[in-house]
Amino acid sequence: MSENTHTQEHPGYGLYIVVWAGLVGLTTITVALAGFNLVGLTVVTALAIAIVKSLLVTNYFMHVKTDSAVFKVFIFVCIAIFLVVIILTFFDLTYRFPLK
Amino acid sequence: MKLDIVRHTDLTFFIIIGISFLLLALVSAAMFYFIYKYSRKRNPVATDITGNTSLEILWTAIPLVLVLVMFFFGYTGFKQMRNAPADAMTVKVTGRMWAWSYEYENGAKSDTLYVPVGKPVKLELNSADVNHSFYVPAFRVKEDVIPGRKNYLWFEPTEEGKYNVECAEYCGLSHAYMLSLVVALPKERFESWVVNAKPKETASDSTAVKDTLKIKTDSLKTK
Amino acid sequence: MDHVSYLDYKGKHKGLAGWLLSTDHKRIAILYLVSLIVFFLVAVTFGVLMRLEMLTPGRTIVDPQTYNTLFTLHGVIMIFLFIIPGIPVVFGNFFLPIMLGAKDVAFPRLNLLSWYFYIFGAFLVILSLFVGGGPIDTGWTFYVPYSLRTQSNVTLAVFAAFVIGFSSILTGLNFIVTIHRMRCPGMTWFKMPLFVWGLYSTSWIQLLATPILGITLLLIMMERIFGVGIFDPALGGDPLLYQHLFWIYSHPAVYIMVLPAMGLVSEIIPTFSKKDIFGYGPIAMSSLAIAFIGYLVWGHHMFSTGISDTSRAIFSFLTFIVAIPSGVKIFNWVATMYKASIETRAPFMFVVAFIVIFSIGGLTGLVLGALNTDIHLTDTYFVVAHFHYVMFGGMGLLFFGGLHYWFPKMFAKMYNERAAKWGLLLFVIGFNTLYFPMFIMGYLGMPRRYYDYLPEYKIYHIISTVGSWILVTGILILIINLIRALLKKERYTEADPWGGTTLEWKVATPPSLENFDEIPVVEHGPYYRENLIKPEKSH
Amino acid sequence: MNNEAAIGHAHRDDLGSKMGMWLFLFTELLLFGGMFILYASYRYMYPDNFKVAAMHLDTLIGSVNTILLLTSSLTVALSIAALQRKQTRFSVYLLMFTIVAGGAFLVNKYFEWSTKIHHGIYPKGPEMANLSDGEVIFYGLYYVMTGLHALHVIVGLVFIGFMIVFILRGKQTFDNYQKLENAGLYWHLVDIIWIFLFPLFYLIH
Ligand code: HEA
Ligand code: HEA
Ligand code: CUA
Ligand SMILES: [Cu+2]
Repeated sequence: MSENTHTQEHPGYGLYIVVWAGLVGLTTITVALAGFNLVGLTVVTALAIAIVKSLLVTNYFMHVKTDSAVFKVFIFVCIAIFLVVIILTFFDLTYRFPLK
Repeated sequence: MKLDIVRHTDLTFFIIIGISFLLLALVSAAMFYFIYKYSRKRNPVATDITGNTSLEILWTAIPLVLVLVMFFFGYTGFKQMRNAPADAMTVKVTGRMWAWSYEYENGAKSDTLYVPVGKPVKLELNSADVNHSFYVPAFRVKEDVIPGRKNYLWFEPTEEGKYNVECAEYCGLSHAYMLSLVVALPKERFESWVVNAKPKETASDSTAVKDTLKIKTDSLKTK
Repeated sequence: MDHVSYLDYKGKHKGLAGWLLSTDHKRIAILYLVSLIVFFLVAVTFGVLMRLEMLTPGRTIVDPQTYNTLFTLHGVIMIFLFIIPGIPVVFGNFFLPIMLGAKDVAFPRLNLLSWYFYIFGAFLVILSLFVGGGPIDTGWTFYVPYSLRTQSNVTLAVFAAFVIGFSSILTGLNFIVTIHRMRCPGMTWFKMPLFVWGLYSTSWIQLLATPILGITLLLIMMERIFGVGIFDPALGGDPLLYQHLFWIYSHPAVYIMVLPAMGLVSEIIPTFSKKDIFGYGPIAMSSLAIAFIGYLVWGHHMFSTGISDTSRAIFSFLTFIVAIPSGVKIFNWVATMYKASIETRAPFMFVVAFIVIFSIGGLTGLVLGALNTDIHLTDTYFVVAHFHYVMFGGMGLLFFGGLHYWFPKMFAKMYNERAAKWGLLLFVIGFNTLYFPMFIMGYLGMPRRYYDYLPEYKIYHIISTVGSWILVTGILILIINLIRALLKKERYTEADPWGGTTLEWKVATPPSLENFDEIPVVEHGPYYRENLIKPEKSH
Repeated sequence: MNNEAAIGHAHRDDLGSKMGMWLFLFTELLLFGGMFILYASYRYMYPDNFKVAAMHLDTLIGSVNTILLLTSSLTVALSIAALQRKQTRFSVYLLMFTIVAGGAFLVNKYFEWSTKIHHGIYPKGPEMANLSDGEVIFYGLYYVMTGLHALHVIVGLVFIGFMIVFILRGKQTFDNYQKLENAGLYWHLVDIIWIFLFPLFYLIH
């Protein structure tokens, strides 16, 4: 099995720097957007940008993109459980404190 | 057919217990029969059976149906518990370590809950300190009393009498003594009581509570 | 060839240090076993004291404050120090690598570290009894705001639970990696013994649920020490959010307790039925199903707390769904006995008792899962009865069952089987006398965590207390029987006393330090036997 | 399909080691996850209070800190690449940069907290009584979450410090760098958590 011997292509410096530039760019955008009043969408856009950023970090800096598929499954399970838990919690909150 | 809360709860209880009992009997009977029939002595060589898909489906599907029945009864009974009739009389209940107090619509207060027979009563539950839980076993109702929240419950006494109120959420040293009574009076007697009741605690009733519950107040003092 | 058994191995360290510093999974398992039994006996003694107090109304032996600390410590020690680590740390540690055909777990040093976390946590629990405001009196659930207001030493006790949680996480992590990476050649996922599947599911819960408890407890500490506003209603917090977070962990935790026990049942039944298990796939998959659906039902502990009606209905529904895979297991186990060739040896009898008692516990869980009945029964002795049936009669019983199953392998000593069966019988009788009346009391409205009670419950309390004495007798017989076996001079070296098929029966008794001289190669499923009668083709 | 990892104690199992690290990261993620649940719930309950409270956090410091962490993540990733190419010195310099950036993050954090504390905004602080319920909770969460995050930054820096030592001593090399990779994973996780903390605390308007 080659899993052990790190034979995968070593990612180049260039790719990392491009990803970093993307991350910094997204940070700028999210800070800039915060200045506008996007009514209800502020949280949504901020979170969407944060998710894109974290995807960049996990996929490239943390090599999930090129790593063994089992990590993708693990991450999926972990995130799925977290999401389900938060959704179920909100079934309580949204009905307990209905929005006016 | 309209069941009241008590009957509805008991019906649900016995349906679930009934189904459970059957399942338990079935499982145990099968197991003990197999242990007897297929003992080493009677059946020296086992048969190589490793599974059966239709059986698996069967014993997933049948319990599924059974639990849906259970859920249904639980849910409809619960709906009833949560929808107080519009004409219910409201009483404000306050729980504190370790006593209950009641305030009626006209401002009268007491430490025993007087209610008229045959009229739905809605209780608004407030806590002055930590979590408590207002529980009247005879009426099968209970709701926690949480500081900062306004919980409620309702019930309808159908018979005259005295019913225990217990605190069912652990609240410290004298949790076990956070007791009180619901006294269901005929309508007229209740009306005259509530009109005459002073907007102050009526002391005489609290001794009545202690008597009825036969609580040794001494044991309270053993700190 | 060095065939030094793990018991005789003389390594760098001698005597006690050879145990306390060894990273051998088998020695760590024994460390855990000893510590678990000590804490179990402590907590069980608290239980017996509580029963004595409840023998008569009013004061019997202790005052209310002591009673409150008794049930809290009873719960905390039982849950965090006995039943959650329980089967994984003892039997998992000992047998998981052997069953996978490996020489050790993936991270042996981490394994030892988790034991030290465990002991450190236990030490903190004990410390919390003597320093600060005295023993904790909140119940094992630490509900706010009471846990923020009480003078007792909640901060330290909660920190102790946090540390023990860490130990639990590390064990789970270790097992997952071991199962993924250390299977011997030929051992595909569906050739793993079912005990391994149980451990695998449990490990995921330990890993993904424990941190939530960790942070919740940490926040309680922050609130108590620094006065940070998080849950405290006086500072705008919501006590129900605390309960959400607590049960997001603590419900899955009940499956941490029971899944390994269920795995063990799936080992013991085929061994004594002398045949392959019925429904390997469904049993393995139902473990995963229980683990994952188990995350979605925590709200059933909060039906009366004032969470929204919609969410109560959803949680009730999901609670019923999670009962199905448990049923699937029970049915498959019983079906395994069909056309089997059953030897009713002692470990098998534990399983028989388990199936009945656990079913009673689980089925009464359904009563609690339905909304209107739970409103009536929550926080009464009905719940106390339910969870003792599933925890003590489920996992607790199987802990002893596992001990009897694997005892000869672990210690190379054989106990007296007759005595074990008698002990078990007393256990079962005592158990039901102790806990069955609690169902009735609960239905009649006896609240839990009550120091005192109204006269109408008296008779049930008396029966229950008497039951606790029978139960004590039963457990004492079991324990003394095992201790006597341990003290025997001659070794028992039969590799396979019961006719088991999994790998641990193929290695020497007691296992050598390295488990295997040569890594085995697996060809068949874990319970495969030759020479069975082939089933007739159904039409 | 089976794993030669099982074959001996001594055998190195890099994938297993990485898997252990990832599993550990999940527990960290859920530790913060618990707090994110609380944050979401309270923000839902007190939307206006949260807005008011967030106004008082300095977006500039937050943004600078974000850039610092992102850049330090980059250098960790680069340092692994450098080690793979046997550019040991370069790899060490990159890690040193990471430590400097992480340190700068902490210094910023220190100033941010101390101005808040100076204004009496801290648990039991003199200003707290004048704040609304939601603001009190906001600051409670703010202190706990950023505090715990800062703790993770410190731990991450210690790990990376060790890696520098390991590389210099030749214990982490171009064909044996799993420890460095694991330390890197940890550091990236710290970064990811900050990626979420930042908009949630600093960018509510
Ligand atoms: C080992 C631990 C364990 C296990 C396995 C379970 C299993 C279950 N539990 Fe239990 N429970 C606890 C430990 C456990 N519980 C504890 C400790 C508490 C109290 C905590 C506290 O407050 O201190 C508690 C409390 C508790 C409550 C809250 C009570 C309250 O406080 O109001 C509820 C409510 O739904 C519940 C339900 C269930 C259900 C539905 C199952 C199911 O998983 C059971 C499934 C099993 C079966 C159903 C039996 C076998 C099946 C068959 C024989 C055939 C199939 C039949 C059908 C599906 C119809 N439990
Ligand atoms: C696995 C978990 C487990 C186990 C095994 C037990 C075992 C027992 N429990 Fe348990 N119990 C809990 C978990 C458990 N309990 C939990 C989680 C709670 C909730 C706590 C809370 O509300 O916060 C609880 C609550 C609880 C209550 C409710 C308290 C209340 O609400 O007021 C009661 C009351 O009777 C009780 C009794 C007992 C008894 C008598 C035993 C048995 O121990 C009885 C059997 C006795 C023995 C088996 C004795 C064996 C041997 C010896 C005594 C030898 C001693 C020798 C030496 C020390 C040398 N328990
Ligand atoms: Cu009030 Cu218990
Ligand atoms: Cu539960």
